[in-house]
Amino acid sequence: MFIDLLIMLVMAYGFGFLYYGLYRNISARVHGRFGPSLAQSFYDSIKLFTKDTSTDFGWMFFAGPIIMASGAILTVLFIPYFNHGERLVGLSPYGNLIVVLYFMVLGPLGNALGVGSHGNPFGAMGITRGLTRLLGLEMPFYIAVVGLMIANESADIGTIMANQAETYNIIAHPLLFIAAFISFLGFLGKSPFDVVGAPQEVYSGPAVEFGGKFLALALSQSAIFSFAKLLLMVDLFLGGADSLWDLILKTFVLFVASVFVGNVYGRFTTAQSVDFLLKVPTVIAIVGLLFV
Amino acid sequence: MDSKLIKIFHGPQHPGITGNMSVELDLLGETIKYARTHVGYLHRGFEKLVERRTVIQAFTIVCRICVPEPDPNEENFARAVEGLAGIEISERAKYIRVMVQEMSRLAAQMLWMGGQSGSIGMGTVGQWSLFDRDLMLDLFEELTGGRVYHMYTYPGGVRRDLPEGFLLRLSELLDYLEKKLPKYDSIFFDNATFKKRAIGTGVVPKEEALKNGYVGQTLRGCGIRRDLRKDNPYLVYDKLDFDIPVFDGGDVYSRALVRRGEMRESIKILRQVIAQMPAEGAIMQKLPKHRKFTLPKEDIYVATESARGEFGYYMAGDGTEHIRRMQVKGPSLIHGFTLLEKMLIDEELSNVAMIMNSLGICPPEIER
Amino acid sequence: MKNLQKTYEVTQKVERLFEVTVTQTDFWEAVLYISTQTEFNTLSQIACADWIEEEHFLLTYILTTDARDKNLMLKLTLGREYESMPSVMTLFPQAEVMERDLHEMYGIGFEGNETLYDFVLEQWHDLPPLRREFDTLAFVHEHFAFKGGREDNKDVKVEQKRRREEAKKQKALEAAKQEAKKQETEKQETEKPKEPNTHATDAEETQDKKPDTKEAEDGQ
Amino acid sequence: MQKGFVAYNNEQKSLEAETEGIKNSQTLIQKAMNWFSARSMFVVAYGTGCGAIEMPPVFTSRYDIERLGVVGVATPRQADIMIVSGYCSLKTLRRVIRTYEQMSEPKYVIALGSCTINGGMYWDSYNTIKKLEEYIGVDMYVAGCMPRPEALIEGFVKLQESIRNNTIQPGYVKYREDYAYYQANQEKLLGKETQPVYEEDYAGMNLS
Amino acid sequence: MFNFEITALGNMFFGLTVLVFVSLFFVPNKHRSVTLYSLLFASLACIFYASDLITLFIGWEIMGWSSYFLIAKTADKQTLQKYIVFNIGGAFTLLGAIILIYGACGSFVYSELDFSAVPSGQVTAITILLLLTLFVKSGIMPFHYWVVDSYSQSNDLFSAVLSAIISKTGVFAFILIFFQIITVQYLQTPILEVVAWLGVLTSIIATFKAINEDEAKRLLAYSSIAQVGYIVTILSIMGSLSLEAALYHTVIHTFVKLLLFINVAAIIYVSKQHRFSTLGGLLYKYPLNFILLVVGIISLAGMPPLGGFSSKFLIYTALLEEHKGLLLAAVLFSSASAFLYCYKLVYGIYLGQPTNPKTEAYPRIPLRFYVPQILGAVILITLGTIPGVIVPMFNGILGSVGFEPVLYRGVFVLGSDFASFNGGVVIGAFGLIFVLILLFFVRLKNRSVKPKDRLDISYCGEVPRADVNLHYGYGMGRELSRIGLIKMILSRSSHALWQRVSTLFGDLSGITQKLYTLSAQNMGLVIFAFFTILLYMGVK
Repeated sequence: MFIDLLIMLVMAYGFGFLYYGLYRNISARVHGRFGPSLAQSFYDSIKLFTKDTSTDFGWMFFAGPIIMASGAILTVLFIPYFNHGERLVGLSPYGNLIVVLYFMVLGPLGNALGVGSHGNPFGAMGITRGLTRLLGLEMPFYIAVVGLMIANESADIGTIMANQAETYNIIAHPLLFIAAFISFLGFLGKSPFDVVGAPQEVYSGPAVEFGGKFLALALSQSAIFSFAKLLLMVDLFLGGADSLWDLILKTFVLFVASVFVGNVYGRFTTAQSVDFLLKVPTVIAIVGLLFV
Repeated sequence: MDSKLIKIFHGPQHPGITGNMSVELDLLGETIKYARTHVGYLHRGFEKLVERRTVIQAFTIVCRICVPEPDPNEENFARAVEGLAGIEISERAKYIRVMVQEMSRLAAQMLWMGGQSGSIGMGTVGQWSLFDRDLMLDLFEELTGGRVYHMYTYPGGVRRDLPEGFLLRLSELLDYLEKKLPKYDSIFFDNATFKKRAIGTGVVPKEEALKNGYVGQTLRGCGIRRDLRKDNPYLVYDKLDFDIPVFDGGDVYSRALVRRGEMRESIKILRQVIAQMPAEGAIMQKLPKHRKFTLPKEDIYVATESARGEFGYYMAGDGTEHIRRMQVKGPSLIHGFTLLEKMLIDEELSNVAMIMNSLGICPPEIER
Repeated sequence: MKNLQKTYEVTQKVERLFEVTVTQTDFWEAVLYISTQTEFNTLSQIACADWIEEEHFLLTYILTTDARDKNLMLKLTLGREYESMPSVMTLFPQAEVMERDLHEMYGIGFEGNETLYDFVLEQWHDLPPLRREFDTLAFVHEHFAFKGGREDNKDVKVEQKRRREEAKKQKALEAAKQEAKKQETEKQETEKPKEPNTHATDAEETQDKKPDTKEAEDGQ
Repeated sequence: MQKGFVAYNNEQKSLEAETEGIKNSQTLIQKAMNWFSARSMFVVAYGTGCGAIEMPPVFTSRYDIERLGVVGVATPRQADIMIVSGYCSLKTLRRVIRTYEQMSEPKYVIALGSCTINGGMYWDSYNTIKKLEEYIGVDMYVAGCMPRPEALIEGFVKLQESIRNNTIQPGYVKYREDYAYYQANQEKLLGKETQPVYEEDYAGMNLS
Repeated sequence: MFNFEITALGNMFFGLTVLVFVSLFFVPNKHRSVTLYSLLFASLACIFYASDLITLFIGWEIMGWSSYFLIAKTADKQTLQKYIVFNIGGAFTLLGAIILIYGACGSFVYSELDFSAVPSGQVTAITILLLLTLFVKSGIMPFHYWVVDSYSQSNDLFSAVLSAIISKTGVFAFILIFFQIITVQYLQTPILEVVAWLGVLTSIIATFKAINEDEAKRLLAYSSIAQVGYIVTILSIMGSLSLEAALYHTVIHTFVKLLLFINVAAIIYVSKQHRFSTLGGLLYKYPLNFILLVVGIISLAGMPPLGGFSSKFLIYTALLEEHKGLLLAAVLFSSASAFLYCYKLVYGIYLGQPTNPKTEAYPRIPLRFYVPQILGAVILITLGTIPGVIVPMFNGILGSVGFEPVLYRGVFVLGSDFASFNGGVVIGAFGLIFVLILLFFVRLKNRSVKPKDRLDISYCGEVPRADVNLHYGYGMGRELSRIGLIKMILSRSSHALWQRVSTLFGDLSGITQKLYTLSAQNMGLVIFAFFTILLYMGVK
């Protein structure tokens, strides 16, 4: 059982950084330049881990990133990787979709305590922006997930994947997929909604005091977290993955779509992004809910 | 103390600031209740240094006043010295000077586009526009020997003649830019997020715009047709026909459209300059004893239209070879203080970087 | 333009640049009149030149029209002993910052402008820097130190002068020696006075031995 | 002391021998660590002087320094490298010192242009410092009155090389070891409290 | 007349009351009013164990009066006026409902009440009157006018009692009457639908009002209105799992509010400040208080490892089983925005920079404040790890009310076959991973350096001065009013509604005042008309 968990974790870490490296390369090619090597974000995290010193504002600041990382790792472990359910199922039999959705919020809230404790007003502003944006992001995503749960008569991800054997949910519930994809963009922090750590506006928000090892942990947890969200979207709407290659293909397709949207559009302000999220995708999700 | 406002700095070390200056903000939540601009981080005491230098020594230092766009400084300095000493420069030198001015305006607009789109998180536009600006800087390097600081416009004409086939390469670059500008429209000017963010933010009230002495895009952005090249023409601008793009709306979006129009106008002017440039004519009017060139005991005020507005020079000579006084007034002095501190009240914190970019505030002009 | 010429005598300096000189006493109602009655109603710049020989500041208010095509230079002279004058902030809001700049650079007081705090310099306890009596070179040598090991690259002119004198002295020495040898051969005296080697003329002196001569310093 | 070319040659040879000694005395892990920290560098977003106008072309598509793993970050805590681009006025020097002290070790400083070496074009200005190394530890000088983008990239490559070989003593170690010398210089110039301080000469509007 | 009966439902609510009162006994309290508290305790016991309507009404009245006197010690006149008007109104509607029930079924004792013969019009009248009472007591939206002021202005100890126990009497009465007495089949479903949506609207509006609050106790008052709103919504679903969810959430909410109110009381006791804009930066001065508050807000927000999540999880599964998608969407909306005011509570008091410089001068918190907090925290953590432990008790209540019990699969698992989760694995995995990363972090050779002083933060190159306010407590959540939908929600204020109602009552009393000052014979005429109506009612 523990070997399964370990493999899942290592795969999430590896794929997360690979995709982040790919993101930097693809957006570099869109900009018209050769981006860094694929493993660049891996080098960044190793360098940050092995720095000599990093400023520490007290035990709560020390615990903040750790809670954030454990939140991200828990999210990954509770999502089954494959839909045939024998290997790499992780802890999903003990939890269900609602538990996973709440784990996605546990990490940022834990980090909020750490960021609040060092007293930098930019950190507090970044956290408030994160929580306000979360308000807008959660509505469409949760309504879409509620629709799926009601349609499949169960909240267990395994059964939802099993029910998609012949038609994927993306075809069965297209409206729910659209709403979920828009807020999925926000969860990944892509451009229209990346208001949380906007360097030009809030001096890089929550990560303002993260030095050396804290920044390293923040980067690696965000890699794991983004892979977990990709995986969740694949499991819910693209019928889960049959084999490792199928997993890579599906997550990559979703990932590339979010990258291109991120590269073209600028950034909304917090109020505009939540306003948009509460209007367009939420209405689509509610209409989709009625058709379930 | 039970103050509900928190004080933050949009400070010198900040990715969202245009140059090395800082704006001190009092915030209620993320709404700005009080703003105060701090400058002085780039003060080198130009005017003190110029008083110790002769004309040719001051010439090398003058172009280093404003970094994104050095050419209006050189043009002002040259015309001020020529005005004081009563030197008349040849027709060909005037055309070359107009060409240099318009090329530097194009480069400055493209740099602005990078800054403006960067302030709202659009990475791609900044990369493309700075690439095109670099092509223009290559032409400058070929003409003057320096990428950004050209030290080319010298009192009495220009320092060197055009290299072989320079005008041909310039027109090729203009064709390339003409093909590229529609691409910028689709990714930046008509971009949905830019429109949603830019329309209605940072509005300049039209009635007090002229009275408070605003210049450049700020005026043309709120529907007042003012351009020094047309109103107070210098060099050969009266012989060239170009129009001035004006949009009323007074907000960040109309100022962006004004700049978009100006890029097309600059290309049109450069085309006419290439066509009408006289083939021969002395490009350099030799100054008498130029190393010890003495200025008469007089003062003069000259101004040119830079990419951000009217750039004014007051210069006074005192009969010796040293310049008695040279005072620089850039457009950002008024935009950065009276306009910015009033406009940021009740504005959102996330729009500060965008507004400062759209006003084109460049701190070295303010504190020299 | 016409009612301006009626009240004040206007000289045309350059095409589209006019000039009016006023005394300090009737400066305020001149500005008031020009900015309200005539077409020059916007202030573009306040320039100030320090004429230390004639013991006064020459203040120039550069006003411009709404059409931005003509400029008027309103000149007035002000004493150099930190005098103050009325602030035009009420007429032109943008003057507040320009006056703050002049106050810091020249020490001119402006009544009616409370925000005359430091504009560009931070914790500056010296003379206002743009006044002519403030010597920037002395300030630099007092506060900053240049990179060592460059003492020998004195000012080129000074160095050439010194070398020429050396050569002349050398020639004079040679001539004196020939002279002495000639006299010596003529008189065939026995003992010969030995000249002391007074001055090491080897160009390549090492730095620390060389005394810090005064003339090398202010040659800059 | 031999004169001329021979002296120069011997001195160079002894230097190289010395670095050779240091290079192969490092353990394998330390070598790997240095290799990683050379591969990825975070530059703090602070354009102190006129050289900052040459940073955008370097960081964007024409000269693209991201190929070498160099990325701009917002705060000094996250950064490894600070670029002091050109002259540095007294007011900026206070902020530069504070930013430098807030960066986490190992931190490096790249000083652009001749203004940071010996005063450059503003040698007689009352408000700019003449030698940057008196106030903070500097690792790499890039010459040029505003060095070209290629020169800036060359500076980065040379810095990466020296980090990888870990031969010369980095600036932050010098800064940490004889901090009294730097502190004395700073105090001589900037007065007792060298931290930037802004007085409120006016009644700041406080809507409480 | 006064006959009592021990029921499973009564036992549970009385157990909660005992726990709360015992733990609050230890808290130092300036207003030692033992008589009023014992009177209140007796009235609560009388309500929970009453077996007929009259004793229930008597207990209800005594509870109303005793809490009125307890609030009167510290509240101002206007709050007291609001409190007494609403509570008397609630009591009168209860009296009216009891009279109608007696008219319909001829008896007061619960067991003898049989509504099969009663015409549906009368049943709806009874239900509406009873719903009014329960809305007033639990603070559902239009009737919450008195709740926030009386919670925040009563002394700190009593506001904990108010929010933990007295708001639960509404829930108890709802279960007692609608589940036990008027069983499901006689109730009209549209009324329940309206009750459900009213409960959700209450929680949404109360949540956004809470985010805008600057006072800690008012924020907690709004948050308790929101949480009770959830309970009323889930109760109106009338299913077995939904009843269990409601009971679970009642237990969790009692202990969360006990923990939070006493925590804030400790801070107010020590620092004499109760606004976020004057508090802040007390983290390293009162670390134990901070950790307890964090446990409180994690369960208030319903985050996985702790108890709050179990009740939230049951609420969601109950709504999912009944296929009420839209209702669940609204509940999700309000619980998503609950994170903001939870973070504001912890940030405003403990995190951030201290606003007033003399935080060192604050004395130590007396140990007796920690007794109720530790009790609450222990219960929340145990309900987080072994959520299923109190399910058999709930099944007992379900049986007594006539519903079939919910699936019980051991102590660790909670939830129905639709969706269930294992609390032990969740908190175990979280703890294990946390410890593993902590070990990895400590083993790193990366030396952690302490900042020079409190102001050594990266502040764009500048130095914040000591007397500059850097505490974001007041400003947090101010930006929400820029969002269209939330601005519309926040602009609704019940103040205007109740002004109009009070003016209406004003002119009504004007008419009646004219009525009484009539001449003699008109007065006789009126009395005669009154008796005829009463006789007609009685006869029919």
